[in-house]
Amino acid sequence: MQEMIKERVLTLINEGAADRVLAWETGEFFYDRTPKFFDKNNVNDLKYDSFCGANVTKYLIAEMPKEGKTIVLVKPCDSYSLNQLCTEHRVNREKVYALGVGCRGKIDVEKLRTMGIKGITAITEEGDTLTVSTLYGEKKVARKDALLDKCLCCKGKEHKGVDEVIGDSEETSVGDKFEMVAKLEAMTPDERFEFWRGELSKCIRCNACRNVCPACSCIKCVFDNPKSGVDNKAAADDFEENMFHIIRAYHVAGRCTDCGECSRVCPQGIPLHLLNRKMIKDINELYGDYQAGAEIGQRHPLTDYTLSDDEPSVVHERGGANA
Amino acid sequence: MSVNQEWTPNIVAFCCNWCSYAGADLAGSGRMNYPANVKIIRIPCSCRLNPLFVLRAFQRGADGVILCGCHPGDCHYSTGNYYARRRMTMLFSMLDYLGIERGRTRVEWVSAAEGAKFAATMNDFVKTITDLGENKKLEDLRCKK
Amino acid sequence: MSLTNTVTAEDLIRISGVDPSKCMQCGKCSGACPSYDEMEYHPHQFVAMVRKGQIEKLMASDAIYQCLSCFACLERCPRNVEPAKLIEAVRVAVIRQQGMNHMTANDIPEKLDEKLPQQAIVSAMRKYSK
Amino acid sequence: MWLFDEIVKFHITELEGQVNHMKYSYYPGCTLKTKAKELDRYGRLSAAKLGAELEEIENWQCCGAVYPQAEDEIATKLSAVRTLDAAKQKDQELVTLCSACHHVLKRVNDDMKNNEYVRTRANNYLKLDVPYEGETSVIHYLEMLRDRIGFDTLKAAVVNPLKGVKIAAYYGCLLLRPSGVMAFDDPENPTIIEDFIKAIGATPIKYSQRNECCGGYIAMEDKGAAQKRVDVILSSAKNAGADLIITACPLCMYNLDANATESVLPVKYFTELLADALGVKEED
Amino acid sequence: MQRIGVFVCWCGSNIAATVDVKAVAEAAKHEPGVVFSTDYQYMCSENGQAMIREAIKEHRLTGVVICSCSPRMHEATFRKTAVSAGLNPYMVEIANIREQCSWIHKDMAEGTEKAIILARAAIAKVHLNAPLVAGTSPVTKRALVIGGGIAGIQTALDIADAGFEVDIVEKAPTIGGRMAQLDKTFPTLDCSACILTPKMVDAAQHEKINIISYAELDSLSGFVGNFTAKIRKKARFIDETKCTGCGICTEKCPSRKGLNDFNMGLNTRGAVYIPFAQAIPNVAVIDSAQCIHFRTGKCGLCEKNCSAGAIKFDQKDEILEREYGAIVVATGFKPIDASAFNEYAYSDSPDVVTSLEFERIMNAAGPTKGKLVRPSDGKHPHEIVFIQCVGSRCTEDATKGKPYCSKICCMYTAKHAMLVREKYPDVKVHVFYIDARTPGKNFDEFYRRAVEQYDVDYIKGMVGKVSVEQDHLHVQGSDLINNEQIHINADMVVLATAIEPDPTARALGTMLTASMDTNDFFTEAHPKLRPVESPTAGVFLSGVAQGPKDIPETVAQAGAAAAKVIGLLCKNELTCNPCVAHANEALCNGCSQCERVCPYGAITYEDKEVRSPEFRGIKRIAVVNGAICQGCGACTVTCPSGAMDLKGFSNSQIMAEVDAICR
Repeated sequence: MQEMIKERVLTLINEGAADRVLAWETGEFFYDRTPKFFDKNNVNDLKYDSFCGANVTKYLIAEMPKEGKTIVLVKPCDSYSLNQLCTEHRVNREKVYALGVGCRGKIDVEKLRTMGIKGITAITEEGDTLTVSTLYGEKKVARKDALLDKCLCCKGKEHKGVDEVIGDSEETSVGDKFEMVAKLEAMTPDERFEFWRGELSKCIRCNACRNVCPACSCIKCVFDNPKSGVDNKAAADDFEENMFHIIRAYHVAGRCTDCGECSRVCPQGIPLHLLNRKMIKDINELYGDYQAGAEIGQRHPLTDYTLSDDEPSVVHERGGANA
Repeated sequence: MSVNQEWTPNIVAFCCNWCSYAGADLAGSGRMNYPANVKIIRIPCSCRLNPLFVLRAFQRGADGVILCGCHPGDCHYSTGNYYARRRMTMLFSMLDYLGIERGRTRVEWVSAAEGAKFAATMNDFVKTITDLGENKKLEDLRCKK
Repeated sequence: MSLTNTVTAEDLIRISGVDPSKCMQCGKCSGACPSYDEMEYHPHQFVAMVRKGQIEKLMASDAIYQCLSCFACLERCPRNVEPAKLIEAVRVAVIRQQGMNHMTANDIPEKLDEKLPQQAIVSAMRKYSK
Repeated sequence: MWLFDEIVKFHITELEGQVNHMKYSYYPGCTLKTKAKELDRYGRLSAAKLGAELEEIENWQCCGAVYPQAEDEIATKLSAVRTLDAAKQKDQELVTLCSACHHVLKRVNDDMKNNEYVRTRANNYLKLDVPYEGETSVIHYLEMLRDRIGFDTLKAAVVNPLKGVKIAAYYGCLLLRPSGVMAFDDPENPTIIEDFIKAIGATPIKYSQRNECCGGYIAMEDKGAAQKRVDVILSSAKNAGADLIITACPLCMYNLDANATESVLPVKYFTELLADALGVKEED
Repeated sequence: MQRIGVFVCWCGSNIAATVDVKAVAEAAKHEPGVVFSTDYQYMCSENGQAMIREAIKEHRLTGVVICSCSPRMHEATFRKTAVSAGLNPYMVEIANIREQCSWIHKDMAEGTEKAIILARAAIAKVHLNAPLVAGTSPVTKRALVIGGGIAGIQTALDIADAGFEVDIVEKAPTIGGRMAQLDKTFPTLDCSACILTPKMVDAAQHEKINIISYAELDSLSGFVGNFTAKIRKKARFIDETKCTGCGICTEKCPSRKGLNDFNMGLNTRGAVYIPFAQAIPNVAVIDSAQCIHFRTGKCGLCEKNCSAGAIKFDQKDEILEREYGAIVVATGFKPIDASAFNEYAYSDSPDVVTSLEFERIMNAAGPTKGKLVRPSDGKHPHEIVFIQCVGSRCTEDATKGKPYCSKICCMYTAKHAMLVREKYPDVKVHVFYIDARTPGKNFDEFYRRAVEQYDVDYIKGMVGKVSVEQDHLHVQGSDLINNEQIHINADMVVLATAIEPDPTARALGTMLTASMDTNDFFTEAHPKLRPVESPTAGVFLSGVAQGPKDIPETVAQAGAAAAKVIGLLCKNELTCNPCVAHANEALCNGCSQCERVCPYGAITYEDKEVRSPEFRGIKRIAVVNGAICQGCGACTVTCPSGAMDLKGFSNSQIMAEVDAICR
C-alpha cells in the first residue's frame, strides 16, 4: 500500500493538485513513525505501515499560512480530527487534499514488551500473525493481541469527508468502548477518587497529551499563560494535578473525537482517554449521540442546547447507590 | 471527616445579575435569614461562570459552590442559562467521576421574585455542605489558613 | 372526669400539622360546614381560638364530636388551613388523656341495630376512644 | 363461595380473547364481607363480565375505617400500608369498592409517598424487605370503569339497559375530598356516577346535595344530627325527580336507609344496578 | 498599584445595627492598595457623596469601594459621584453589605466578619478594574405598544403626542380591551364607553399612531433602541382597506352559533362579525372555525352581499417586520375561570355569573339591552347575592385561586350593588365580603353610600356553598359578625372573580426576556422607584400587565410609561454598556465557538495580521461589536484559550473575588 500511496502522491504533486504531503517517516527506532512533510524530492522516504498509529492532522495548523495545497494522509480515525479542525477553522479544508489510507489497526510495540518480548529488532507481519525478531530469537504473536488500545475501540473503518481513499481497511473494534467508563461509574465516589488519584498522581506534566491532541490546538494554552490565573508549569500538589486534567478534558468536551492519542503518548500510562470518553458518554446519554468530527460544520453539544435539557442535578440523581 | 467543632463551611454563590442576585436582594429586603458563610459573587449571567472559577473556589478553600441563575426560558440574554445548564451538568459529572462529593456543587434557578426560594436554597445548601464536612478532595493545602 | 394534662396550641399545631396563622378569617369553612348548627364552636373559631391559645374551651366543648369529618371546610378553604385537621387534633388531644374516652366498648351494644355496618363501629371507636 | 368462584371463572373464560383482559388487586374491606355483601358480589360479577379480574388481597386486614388525620398517628395507618404493599408485590393496581376504605387507602398511600415523617416511621414499624414508598396506584371501582374499562365499553356490554329509571347519584364526601389527594373528580361538580348511570341506560338526576355529607361517621354517636343530614339529602334528590338513589359506600347506605325519618327514596349500591344492566344479577 | 478609597455606609441603622461599620472601615485600611477608609451614616446622601468626591481628589484615588446597599440600588449613583470627581465610573465597586449581609444576619460579629470579607472581595476586584468608556448605539424613533386596551391606547396617545410614531399591536379584531366591556366606572358611575370610545377614535385618527389589530408579536430580536419585531397579522378574511363596516355581512351570515366573546359568551353572533358598534377598526372579521364556507366550501352569502367586495376567503396570515426603539407591554388581564369554583355552582347554573358577565348584563349594549334578568329564564330577579374574593387571596398551596388581592373587586361589587338598587329598588342585594378594601380617592365614601344610601346588605363572611334548587339558588354562608350560618334563597349569584394576566403574557415575557413574577405579572425594575420600567432595558410596563389596578391608576401608569418611552426616543444615541466582551488577538484561535453561543450575533471574524510573542502573521480572529454585545459572557466560557474576556467581569476580576472570599 505504501508504494501505491507514494505513486498517487507523486501524481498529485506533478499534476499541480498539491505541493507537499504530510505523512510519516521512520524515527529513531525501526518502529518509530513520526510526522513529516515531504515534497516530490523526498517523497520516497514516506512510510505507511502498521506502525503509523500517530495522528498527523494537527500539524496542518502550522502549515496553513503557507502557499499551496497539502496532501494529508489520514487513517479513518484521523479523518474525524481533520474534520473537527476544519469546523474550528484551524485548518482550511480548501488548502488540504485529504488522502484516506486503509487501516487494519496499528501495532503497539509497548504491548509486545509487556508480553515479555525483549530486545526487538524487527517485526514482520503475515495475515493475522506477527513475527517478532529479537536478540534472543523469533516469536510469533497474534496481530490482534499487539494492536494499540485505541484500535480495539475503533470508530469504524469509514473515512469521513476525505477526497479519496487508497487501500482497504479491516474492522478491529472489540467490545464496548464505554465499558471501563461504566465500570468506574459503578464504583463508589471514594473508590473513584482513589482510582484517579492513583492515576493522576503519576502525571509528570510532560504535556505530551496536550501537544499531541488535535483538539488541544490553542495558540497559547491557559496553563502557559501567566495572565490566565491558572497557569502552572508543573503540578505542585494533588489539586493542580487534578485541575490540569479536569480542565483539559473540559476544554475538549464536545470536540474530542476520541482518537486516543492522549493515552497512547502518555509516558506514564495514565488512561487519559477515560476522562474524555466519560464526557462523550455523558453527551451521548444526555444530549443525544454525537460524534465530533463526523462532518465539517457541526455545532458541538456544549455550544448548543434544547429547552428541555436535564438539570445539572441529573448528575446527583443517577447512579443511585453511589451517591 | 472533620469533627472540628470550630469548622463552618465556606460557600461561594455565583448569582446572575438579573434574576438571582435580585432574588438575593429580595431575600434581604424580606429579612429572610440564611447563614453568613454564604458569600455571593455577582456575574452578569449564569453563562459567565467558567468552570475554572468553580475549581478556583475549591482550591482556595470553598467547601461548596452554587450557581444561581434565571429560570430556563427567562434568561435576560435569552439563552445564557441554557448553556450554563449544559456546562455545569458536564462539569459536575466530571467532578463526580473523579470521586468528588456530588453535593458540593449545585445549580438552582432563582427568579428576581423568589427571595424566599433564595433563602431556602442557601439554608438547604449550607446544611448539605455541613453534613458533607470539609472539602478534602479538591483542596490545595498551600491555600489553607 | 377532667383533663389531666395541659395541652398547648403548639401541641395542637404539631399533632394537626395545621398552621393557623395562614387563616384570614373569611369564614368560608363555617359557611360550608353541614354541622354548623350542632357545633358550639365553628370551624373558623377552632382556628382562631387555637391561634389565641384558648384550648381548654375547645377541649371542653361537645363541638369536637359534632364534626362529620366530611372535609368540606378543608376542601373549600382558600388558604389551605385545613380546619378539619385541627378539630381532629383537639379531639385526639382529649381522648388520649386518661379516662377521657368519649365512647367505650360498653357503650356499643345499646347503639347497635341489625343493619349497622362494622365500619360504623370501627370508625366510632377509632374516633372517640383511645 | 365455591359456586361464586365458578361463575367468575366461567365469565373470564367466556370473555377471554374478546375483551382486553385486566388484572387488579382487590380490597373488599370488612363491611363488604358482612353487611354489604351485595356491593361486593355484584361488583365482582360485573367486573368479570367486563374482563377485569379482581384478585382479592390475601389475608387483608381492616383498613381502620377512618383516616387518622393527626400527623403523629402511625400505628393506625399500618394495616392500610400492608394492603398497599401487598398490591405492590403483585405489581398491580389496587381496586377498592367501599368509599371509606378507598379514602383511607388512598390517603395513607399519599402519606407514604409524600410525607417523610409517616413514611419513615411506618417503614420502621413494618420492617418490609423493601420499604414501601407509595408505589401502588389506588383506584376506586368507578375509576376502573371510567379510566381502565371505559364507559363506552361498559355501555356496549349492557344487556338490560335501565331505560327510564331516574337515578340520583350520591357521592358523599369520602370519594371526593380532599380533592388534592383523592383526585377522583371535580369535588364540587363531579360527573363520574352520572356518566355511569348514563352508561347503564338510566337517566341521571342532578341535585344539589349529592356531594354533601350524610353524617355517617356520627350516626352512632348522634343519631339526630345524622337524621337531619339524611332528610336534607333525600328530599333534595326526591324534589329533583329521582326514583332511586345510589351510592358506593356502605356507611352512606346504612345511614340513608336506616336514618331517614320517612322513607322517601330507595337506596341501592351502584354495583347492584351495574350487575342488573350487565345481566349478571339473575345468575347469582 | 491602585490607590483605593473605601467608604462604609451605615444606612442609618439598616447596616450599622448588625455590622460594626467602624471595624469594617478599619479592616479595609489594612488591605493592599487602600489609602483611605471611612464610614458615614448615609453615603448616598449629598454629604456622603461630597465626602467621596473630596477623598477622590485629596487622596488621588484611582479606585473606589462603597460598602453599602445593593449595587442594583445605588451603583449608578456612586458612579456618577466618581465621574463628578474626575474618576472613571467603572473604577467604582460596591460591596453589598445590606441586602446580602446586615439584613439577613442577626449576629453582629458574624455580620461584621462577612462585611469585611465582602469589602475585601470588592477591593480585590477594583485592583483589576480598568477605566471603561462606553460606546454608543443609535435609536429607532418608533415605539411598539403591545395591547390596545385603555393602557395601550393612553400610552400610544401620549407617545404620539410627543411626536413619535407608535404601532399598537392588538390581538383582538378591535382595540378597546376590557374597558370597552364595562358598563359604568367607579366611583363616579360615568359610562365606560362614553369616556373610552373618544380615546379609541383619537388613537385611530392620530397621524403618528398605526393600529395593527388582530395581530400578535411573533418574535423579537435586538436591544434597547434597536429592536426588530416580527408581527403576525392574522388573516381576518376581510380586506381592511375596502370594508366600510356597514355590517350587512354580519346580518346575512346564516351561521349564528358563535359565542359572543365581547358579551362574555352570554349570547351568540355570526361567523362574520364586528365585535361591537364602536369597534376600531370598524371592520368585520370572519371566524374561520365557525364559517360555513371554510367548513364546507359552500355558502359565501357574505361575499355575495358585500358591495365593497371586501370579503377575502383566501387571505393569509401576514408577517410584518418593523423596527422599534422602545416596547410597551400593555397586555392587560382576564377574569379567572370561575368553573374552578363550582362550590358556587358556576358550571351548574346560568344564574351564577361572574362580575364581568354581570357587567354585560347591565350594559345597554349588552345581550339583554341592559335589562336585569335571570339568564336561565329571563325573569326579573328579586334577590341577588354577590360573593367577593372568588379566587383572590388564596395561598399557593390551596387547590385553586391566586395569592394576591385583585384590588378592583370590592369597588366594582359596590358599584354593581348600587346600580341594581338604583335601577330596581325592589331587588334585595347581599354582598358577602372578607374585607372591604376601598383605599382611593372617594372610594370609601362610595362603598358607604352603597351601605347607607342604597341599603345593600353587606355580610362579613364567605359563602360555603351555592346549591341549585328547583326555582332558586340556595346560598349558604357564614355571617361572622352575628356568629351564625345564614341561608339565602337568591335568584342570581354574582362572583367577583379574581383577575389574572392575559394568557399571552408568559410567552411574551419570554420573547422580550422581561422578567415576570410567579403569577405572570411583569416585574418592574424597582418596586418603588422604577414602577413602569421592566428590568430589561427598552421594555416598559403599562396597566394590569404589571399588577392589578383600576382605570385611573392604569391611565396614570400609561402616561408614566409613555414619559419613559419619550425620554428614550428623544435621544439620538444611547450609551452602550461598556462591560462587553473582547477578544485578545494574540490568544484567539479563531475557532468560531464563541460565535455559536452569542445570542446577539455580535461576534464576527476577520483575518488580521498579528504580531505577538505567541504568533506572528495573519490569522483569523474574533471581533466583538461593542454596540451589539450585551455582556452576558457566554462567549468567554466557550473560549478554550481564554482569549475572550468580559470587561468589568473579567476572568481575573472574578477569580480575585473568589480568592478574597475563600481566603
